[in-house]
Amino acid sequence: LPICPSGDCKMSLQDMFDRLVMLSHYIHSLSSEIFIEFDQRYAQGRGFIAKAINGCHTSSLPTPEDKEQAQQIPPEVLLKLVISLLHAWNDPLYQLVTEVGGIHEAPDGMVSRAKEIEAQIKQLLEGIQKIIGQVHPGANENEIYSVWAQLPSLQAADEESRLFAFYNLLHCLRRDSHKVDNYLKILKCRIVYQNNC
Amino acid sequence: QSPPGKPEILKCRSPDKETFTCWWKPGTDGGLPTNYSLTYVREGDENTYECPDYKTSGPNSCFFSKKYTSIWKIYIITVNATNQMGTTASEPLYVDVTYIVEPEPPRNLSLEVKWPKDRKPYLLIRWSPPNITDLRSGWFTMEYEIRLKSEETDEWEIHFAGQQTQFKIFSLYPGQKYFVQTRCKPDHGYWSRWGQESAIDIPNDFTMKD
Amino acid sequence: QSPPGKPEILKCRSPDKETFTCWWKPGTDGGLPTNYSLTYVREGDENTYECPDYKTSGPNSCFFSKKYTSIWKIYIITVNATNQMGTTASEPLYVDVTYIVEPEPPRNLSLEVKWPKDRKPYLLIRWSPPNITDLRSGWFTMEYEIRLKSEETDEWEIHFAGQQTQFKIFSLYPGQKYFVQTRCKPDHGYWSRWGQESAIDIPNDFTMKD
Repeated sequence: LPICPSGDCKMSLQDMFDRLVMLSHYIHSLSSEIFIEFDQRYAQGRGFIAKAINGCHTSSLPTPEDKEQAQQIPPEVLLKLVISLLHAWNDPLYQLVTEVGGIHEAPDGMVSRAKEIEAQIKQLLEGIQKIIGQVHPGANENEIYSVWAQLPSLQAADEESRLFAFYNLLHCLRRDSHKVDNYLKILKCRIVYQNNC
Repeated sequence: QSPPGKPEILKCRSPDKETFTCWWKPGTDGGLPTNYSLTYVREGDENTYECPDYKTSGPNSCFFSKKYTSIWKIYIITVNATNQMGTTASEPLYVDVTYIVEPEPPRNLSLEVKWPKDRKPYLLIRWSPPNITDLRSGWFTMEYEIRLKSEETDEWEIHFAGQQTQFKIFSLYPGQKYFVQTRCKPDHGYWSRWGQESAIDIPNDFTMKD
Repeated sequence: QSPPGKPEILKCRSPDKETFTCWWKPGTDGGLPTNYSLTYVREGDENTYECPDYKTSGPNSCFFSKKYTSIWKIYIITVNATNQMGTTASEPLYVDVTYIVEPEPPRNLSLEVKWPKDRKPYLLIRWSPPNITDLRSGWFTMEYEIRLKSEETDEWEIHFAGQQTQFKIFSLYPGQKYFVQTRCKPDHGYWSRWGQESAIDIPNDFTMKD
């Protein structure tokens, strides 16, 4: 058990980042599973990917798109971007869990995975807030919010529009969860291992 | 009559880092009716809380459900014994849920005698890991042990299998029934209990020469 | 003589999540000299661009260096075949480099039988990540798998090694020659092909009792 000789028990940054990265890895794996399952069952041959371009509600967030960009951003800014990305999924995930029942023969796995992602994102956010508190105490709180306004299409009467709305949401969830996972892995190597993972 | 003796927190264990339980051993009761309470403080939080559930895990225990379990905070746990003459507190125990994982045992144990072309047969033992979140994403390592014994003996033969989820046993008594169990341990955690036992009859011609 | 047949984009792959290559298969040339060009549009950018480098990855290929590679962006890629009679375009391929990562196999595979004092002997397998992958920065996280089989059998035994670059095998046929290979994959992506094979002779006394 970790020893706290001085009684001042603090979790090490390495421990915290190890847990963060395990969670973010797992969240993306789940997001991938849901997307691939949905794509294979409902999207084959419908050309949804062409319509999904520029379709993510988080695309306005200034997230880095390659390694160099990701390494140039100060850690606290990248951590804040991760928080913005995660917060941007509060509402859509809630609606996904609520509305997925409306899909014809929606597989149980999808609902349970979506709920699992919701729960694990809360865990992840708790951990990130704690790390920010340790790494950048007093960092200002302003955060970029992305509005998600696709609920009406999730509830659309015609099936094609409704299926595309789900496809687009799952496509963006897969992408954004991969971003979060990748950024946290970079931050871990930068902050804990000085870029020598 | 005297204040109660000092209780001792025996251990805290989590099956999956999502919940955990602590058990304690009462001290002497000082000849008076004695009550026990478990209180805890969490890192970065000034408040002291009491055990949320004394029942689920049986006597002298406290169960922390998902709602009360955080992998982000270290818990400082104390057990207090109280009778008319006073209260005696245990030594505090510092708990980081990630480090107290005692997983469920491995699953799907399967046994098969294999007869490679012109080689000695062997017993192939296979199993699956327990159902833990991070393991499925291949992110922390689990180690395994196997034990087996024939019906003629009481002594278990133990094999360390490292991270493998299969293992070959070459030397066995032909014509005997063997019982096999497996257990597992996360890289920083505790051995699970031995899992479901499986049995297999080793054929009489098991030691066909090379 | 006729316009060229429809070319087909075979696949796109990235070895390191920093660059990528696409390959195509020409269609019929319509009996005339036919030229091929690859054009692409990238999510968030209205313009159409041509392949930056037709050479580096060999014939009928286009290589996108770091400068031209973004991830989390969809590329709409088309190959056009042109001869005197006209131009025929392939079906567009929608590619996000995030999901086409397939690394080179691991390198420097080494095998060694170890005889620890208090435990049974085991085979220690070690390897290095592929050369071109930057694992230090955290941009790329690698996972590994090992497979081994004795010369007497056709069935490979596969073990998942997570992120480690070494693995211990405890149960092997004494007196046998074993062949070992490793492969790797990014945390989220395709497995590489199996790497260079190594072989080792397991000593006859390999299963000394615990």
